Amino acid sequence: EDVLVFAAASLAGPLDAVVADFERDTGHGVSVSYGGSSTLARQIEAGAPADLVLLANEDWMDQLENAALLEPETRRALLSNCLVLIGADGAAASFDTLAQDIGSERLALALTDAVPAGIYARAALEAQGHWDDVRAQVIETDNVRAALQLVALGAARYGIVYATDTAQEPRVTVLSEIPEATHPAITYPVALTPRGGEAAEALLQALTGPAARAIFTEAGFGVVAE
Amino acid sequence: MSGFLGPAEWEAVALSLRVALTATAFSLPLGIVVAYILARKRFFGHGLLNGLVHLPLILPPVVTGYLLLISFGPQAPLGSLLEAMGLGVAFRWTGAALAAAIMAFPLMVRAIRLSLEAVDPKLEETASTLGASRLRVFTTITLPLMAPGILTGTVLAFAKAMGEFGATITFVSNIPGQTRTVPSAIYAFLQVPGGEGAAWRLVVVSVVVAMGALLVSEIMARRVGKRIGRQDA
Amino acid sequence: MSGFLGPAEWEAVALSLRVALTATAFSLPLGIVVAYILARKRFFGHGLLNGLVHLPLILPPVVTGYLLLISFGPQAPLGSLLEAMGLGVAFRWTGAALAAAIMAFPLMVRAIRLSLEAVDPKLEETASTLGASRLRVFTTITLPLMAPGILTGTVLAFAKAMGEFGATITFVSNIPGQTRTVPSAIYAFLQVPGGEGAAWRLVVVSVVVAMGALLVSEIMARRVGKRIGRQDA
Amino acid sequence: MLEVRIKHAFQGFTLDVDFEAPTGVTALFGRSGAGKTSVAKAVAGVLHADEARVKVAGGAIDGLPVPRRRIGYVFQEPRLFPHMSVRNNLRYGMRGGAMGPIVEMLGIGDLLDRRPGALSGGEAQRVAIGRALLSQPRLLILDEPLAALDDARKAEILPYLERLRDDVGIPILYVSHSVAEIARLATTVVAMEAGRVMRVGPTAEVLSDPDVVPIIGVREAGALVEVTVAAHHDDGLTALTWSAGELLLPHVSQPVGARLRVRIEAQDIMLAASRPEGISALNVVPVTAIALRDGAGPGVIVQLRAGDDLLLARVTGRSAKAMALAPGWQGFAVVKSVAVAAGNIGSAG
Amino acid sequence: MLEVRIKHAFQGFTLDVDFEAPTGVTALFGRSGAGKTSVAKAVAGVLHADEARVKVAGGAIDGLPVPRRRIGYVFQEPRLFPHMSVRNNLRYGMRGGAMGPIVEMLGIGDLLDRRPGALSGGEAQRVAIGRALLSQPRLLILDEPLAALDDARKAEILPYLERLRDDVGIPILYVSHSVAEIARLATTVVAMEAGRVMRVGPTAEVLSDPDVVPIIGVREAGALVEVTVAAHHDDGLTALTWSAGELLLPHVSQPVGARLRVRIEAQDIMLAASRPEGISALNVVPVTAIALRDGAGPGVIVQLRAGDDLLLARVTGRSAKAMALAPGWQGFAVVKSVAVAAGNIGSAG
Ligand SMILES: Nc1ncnc2c1ncn2[C@@H]1O[C@H](COP(=O)(O)OP(=O)(O)OP(=O)(O)O)[C@@H](O)[C@H]1O
Ligand SMILES: Nc1ncnc2c1ncn2[C@@H]1O[C@H](COP(=O)(O)OP(=O)(O)OP(=O)(O)O)[C@@H](O)[C@H]1O
Ligand code: MOO
Ligand SMILES: [Mg+2]
Ligand SMILES: [Mg+2]
Repeated sequence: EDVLVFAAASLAGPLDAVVADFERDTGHGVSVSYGGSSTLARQIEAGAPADLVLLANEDWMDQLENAALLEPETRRALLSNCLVLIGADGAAASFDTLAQDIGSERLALALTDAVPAGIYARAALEAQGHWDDVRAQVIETDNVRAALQLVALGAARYGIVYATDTAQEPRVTVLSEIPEATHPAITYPVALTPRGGEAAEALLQALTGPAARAIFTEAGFGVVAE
Repeated sequence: MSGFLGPAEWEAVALSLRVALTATAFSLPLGIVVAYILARKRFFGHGLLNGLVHLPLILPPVVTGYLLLISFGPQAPLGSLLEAMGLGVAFRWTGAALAAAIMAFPLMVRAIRLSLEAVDPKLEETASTLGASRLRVFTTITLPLMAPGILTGTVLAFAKAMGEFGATITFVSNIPGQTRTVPSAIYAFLQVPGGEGAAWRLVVVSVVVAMGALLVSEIMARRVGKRIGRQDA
Repeated sequence: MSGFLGPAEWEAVALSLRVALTATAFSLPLGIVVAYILARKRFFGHGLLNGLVHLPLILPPVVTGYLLLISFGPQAPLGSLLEAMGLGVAFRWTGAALAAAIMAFPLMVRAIRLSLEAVDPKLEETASTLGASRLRVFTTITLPLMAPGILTGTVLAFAKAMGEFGATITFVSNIPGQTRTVPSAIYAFLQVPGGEGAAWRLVVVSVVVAMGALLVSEIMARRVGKRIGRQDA
Repeated sequence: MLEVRIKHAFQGFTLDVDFEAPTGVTALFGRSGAGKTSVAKAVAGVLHADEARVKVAGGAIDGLPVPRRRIGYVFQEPRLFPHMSVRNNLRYGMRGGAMGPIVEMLGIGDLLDRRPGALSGGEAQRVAIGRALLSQPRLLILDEPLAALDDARKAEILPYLERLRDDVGIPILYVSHSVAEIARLATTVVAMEAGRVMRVGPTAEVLSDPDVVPIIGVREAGALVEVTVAAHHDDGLTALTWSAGELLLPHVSQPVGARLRVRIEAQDIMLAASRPEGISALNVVPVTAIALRDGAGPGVIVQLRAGDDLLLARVTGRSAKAMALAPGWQGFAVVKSVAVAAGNIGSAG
Repeated sequence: MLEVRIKHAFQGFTLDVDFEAPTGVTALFGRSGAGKTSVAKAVAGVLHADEARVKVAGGAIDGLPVPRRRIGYVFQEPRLFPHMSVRNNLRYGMRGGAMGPIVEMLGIGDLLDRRPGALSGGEAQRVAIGRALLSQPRLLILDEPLAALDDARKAEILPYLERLRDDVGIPILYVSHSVAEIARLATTVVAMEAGRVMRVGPTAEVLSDPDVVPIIGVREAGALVEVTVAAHHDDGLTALTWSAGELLLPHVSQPVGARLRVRIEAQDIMLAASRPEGISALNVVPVTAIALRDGAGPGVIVQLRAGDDLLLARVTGRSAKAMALAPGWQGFAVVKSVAVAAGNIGSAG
């Protein structure tokens, strides 16, 4: 039996590893279609044959649930993530004093009114009282990886991205972790769609299993306790 | 070279080729017809048709993809009709080809139209005095003399189809082996830490493929140019 | 109409127009030169130049944006040089125009080249026997006879520039008033549940603008066609 | 029968033409810009005239789409298909029949594999002629087909056109500036000026009409007479009989008994009061002057009766005075036999 | 002086041409496909011949880029710029000077605001001629410029070309099939065949040479003689003197004393054993036969000495026998004054 998973693109690495293990263990075939959460949600609304959905954003999951496109009882928060302030080589700043430390440098974020990472970052900056001071220096990208890239290339000196993004990018330094209290919780919800069969259910089980847990943790994600 | 890319990447390359070739091949006849209508006919709705053809160029690709999704998705009337006929395109490679074809269509039509407008109507007139029906005039005179535009339109469409990303991923998602074309795969690689290497390898492959197509088209163009007397022997 | 869009959206529309017009205006002369070289000159590196021109069509837009970033970013040698000269483009609307121009360039060059190749060299030859220098032959004979291609190239480039998203946002990000073009704004609206309404309004505006441009170009094309004797008076 | 009625308004030029012509070759004659090509195009249907009535052999063709009119049109410019070899150009409109004889007649056998771009001006024109001829048309329109050709080539093509006219019976609409060509080929002449028909009539009549002289040019004036081949002599001369007696011409390759048309240019006739002796001209016929008309310049056009036929002669005013030429004058017309050009002999239409 | 040496190999056709011609009009003469246009293009530099040496008035131009050669070229097809009005076409190569006279001479005044697409064949050709003339060229190349024009129009353009030749002194390379045009205009004739030069020489000499007759066609054979205007008579005739006495022609608009060239076609000369009386021909000159040459067909070409000049006459074999024509024969040549065509009179080159 084949399973089609729609998953947020930022999960690509560790999810592929989990899926590979699952396929080997069960003999089921799994295809994962990675995309932006909004794109995936719209596609499911339009009738995409996904069996399992894994988004980076609870709002879109809510929308799908309201449209009765999910099996509500299977929905749960699977993973969590946290934001970090990063800097290009040699940059020094702290999130607490960012308004001062930033000087005239640029701060790279994902779209602050559209992309979850950007929305969270903006909430954190507002909570810290930095937003009005830095907003003129903010440059926004269509996804959070692009913000990371800007910092890595030195096009922006600072950026706020997910902690999970910073692994394997030697050109950026994590300057501070951003307190979780400054923004809504960053969670990755998962749910079966009505077409999800036994194999999809099994995959959902596997995702919450210890092996998967280890892989996700390894990649920097937090695993949400049941 | 098989060591250069993993099997998943090869799959994406093969799929992209299939998608781009299919998109180009299917849109070519329609492109010729539409170019002909736009160039030669004056009718109510001319501006509308022209605008429609250009729409994918004007709109952000995501919007085009979204429009395709709400027209051809399995839930949409048109989509479900096709689905019932066994011709469903949503979330299939055929949908990727449809998206690529639509995105490439304005480029193709414009090139063909430009060439068509440069065909001397006197030659067509002459052919018709020699007893050739409209169809024969078209196939034996107009079409061969349009060859440079057809060639250019085909190359542009193929290149665009190879590179199309936004509309494709929005419309048919990014399903390995079905709709994960090279650009979608590149996108997925770029989203994960450490995926850049694989992404660049795919970029290299698509550049190589497209340059090959370009080179072939240049050689053909030179031949065609000679054939239709644009260059002296 | 001002009630139809909010001030931020109007800003995006105005910016997109500025970006698209600038991109088109600046790439036109270069497009003509490159088309001329590709059409008329045979030299070592012909294939390379041709490939380079087509690259933005072949590559996923994100990749093109990334390449622009590492070439013209403030940290890159070229970028910092421009920056020092006060011509920095990174994260400025000029950068958006650069991205749009580069993405639109293959379309423009191809259209112009196609038209150029249809110009009868005998007429240029005749002009030169009448004492016209190469430059005068080009400006008085070749260029006017290429007009259909120039017009088509311009329209295609303008439409593409209005719709360009991927390379633009990757290269110059999304800064309101600076680089937040209509496609970027539309994209942002589409990312949040319930943002479709605003997105559609922007889609309507950009379609209206582009259709206007198309219509004007069709009218001009008909005039040009008459001028250069492709249609009877 | 060819019936043509065409009205069309260009910007700054109005075409208004109405004529009927019997089967045979109808020549459109007139100065540059008179409207000849426009008439031809309207007949073929490639110019959509404001008003067009065209009947060929009694059948109206103006309602038919161009390809069904079956008109072989040699345009004023060659219009070869640049992407086809000469051979394929020739084949384009072929409806059966063999290419060989026409290719040979036109001398284009060596060019068959060439592209039109590699032809000389005259070669291209010959290919265009061949292409039209091979389409087995119901009506042939030739717009100055021989303009770019040398005399030797013309001499090969004209007899072919005559055969088309006589043996195959294809009606031909022929545009030309050459009176010699028209005299030889045309059954009917339609003289045009500024978009209108000035004069229509049988060629012999129109060309023998002193009033028409100014239109066709003094130097080209002349009369057409019908003759019958009487005998071929050993020394290469052919004896022809006509209403005024006998004419000796260089060999005419027509059987004894054949009826021919012969053109005698006004300037090739010399008048003498008494029969001249010991001269190289072989043809001397008694004539009566009918009318005198002053031409432009010092020339006088004299219309003469010779037998039942009319001749035109052009003499200087001084000679006319010296010889007291006047209607009723009787004398002799001396025609140099060789002055009757081969180009002006054609089968009677 | 015009010196031309050109070698070029097309696929299947080789051009190998070498000639020198004095100032004046050099006519390139030959059958369709002989290579005339190719020579003209190589001279202008628009055909890049494998080898080309071209000197105009002593200066080599083959090294110059085309625009600096200053050649006014009327191509075999009009090649008007389709995106410009007729006026702007005419202006394109202008280097000062006024457009008016040339526009008037060509009769294109009404067309100035038209686009080339709205011209007739002959109109387009006239505009092309005007455009080349207005560029004040160092050398004028005319490739069958008058082919699509009627006689009346030709009669307006030819004198203009003569004036260019004589008054302005522009060398002209002239391609034409019309012997009458060449005889009238050309100083030198270059007869070509299959890419090679068959014969080069002064026009009078080449055209009076019975050996050249087959090349130019029997019907076009004739001699050129130089004459001086002696008097204009009241009855519109002009008396000319030449080495053999006096010739009377229809009015020639040249002042008394002017030296002219007159062409007498072989077929316009009649031979008589004794001076004929009472005939309408005004010109009778004593002649001596020098040579006889059988032509194709029953005609005989007789070369005659009249005064110091040479004439050609064409008579039938029968007449030649009857009159016992042979070298040394003495008799009279009768030339119908009006048979000496206006088109064949030109100022001496
Ligand atoms: N499209 C047009 N618009 C305006 N006038 C035109 C157009 N086509 C032809 N004419 C005019 O109509 C007249 C007749 O043209 P046409 O081509 O029939 O002449 P023609 O008798 O064939 O002359 P030629 O012997 O020079 O070829 C000319 O004065 C020409 O300028
Ligand atoms: N590009 C070419 N390739 C091959 N052969 C050519 C090319 N151009 C001309 N020729 C040949 O060269 C010969 C001479 O051509 P050219 O045009 O000089 O002839 P021409 O004397 O001007 O004839 P016409 O009187 O018919 O115009 C012709 O046989 C022609 O077919
Ligand atoms: O605009 Mo592109 O065509 O996919 O970004
Ligand atoms: Mg005409
Ligand atoms: Mg030629």
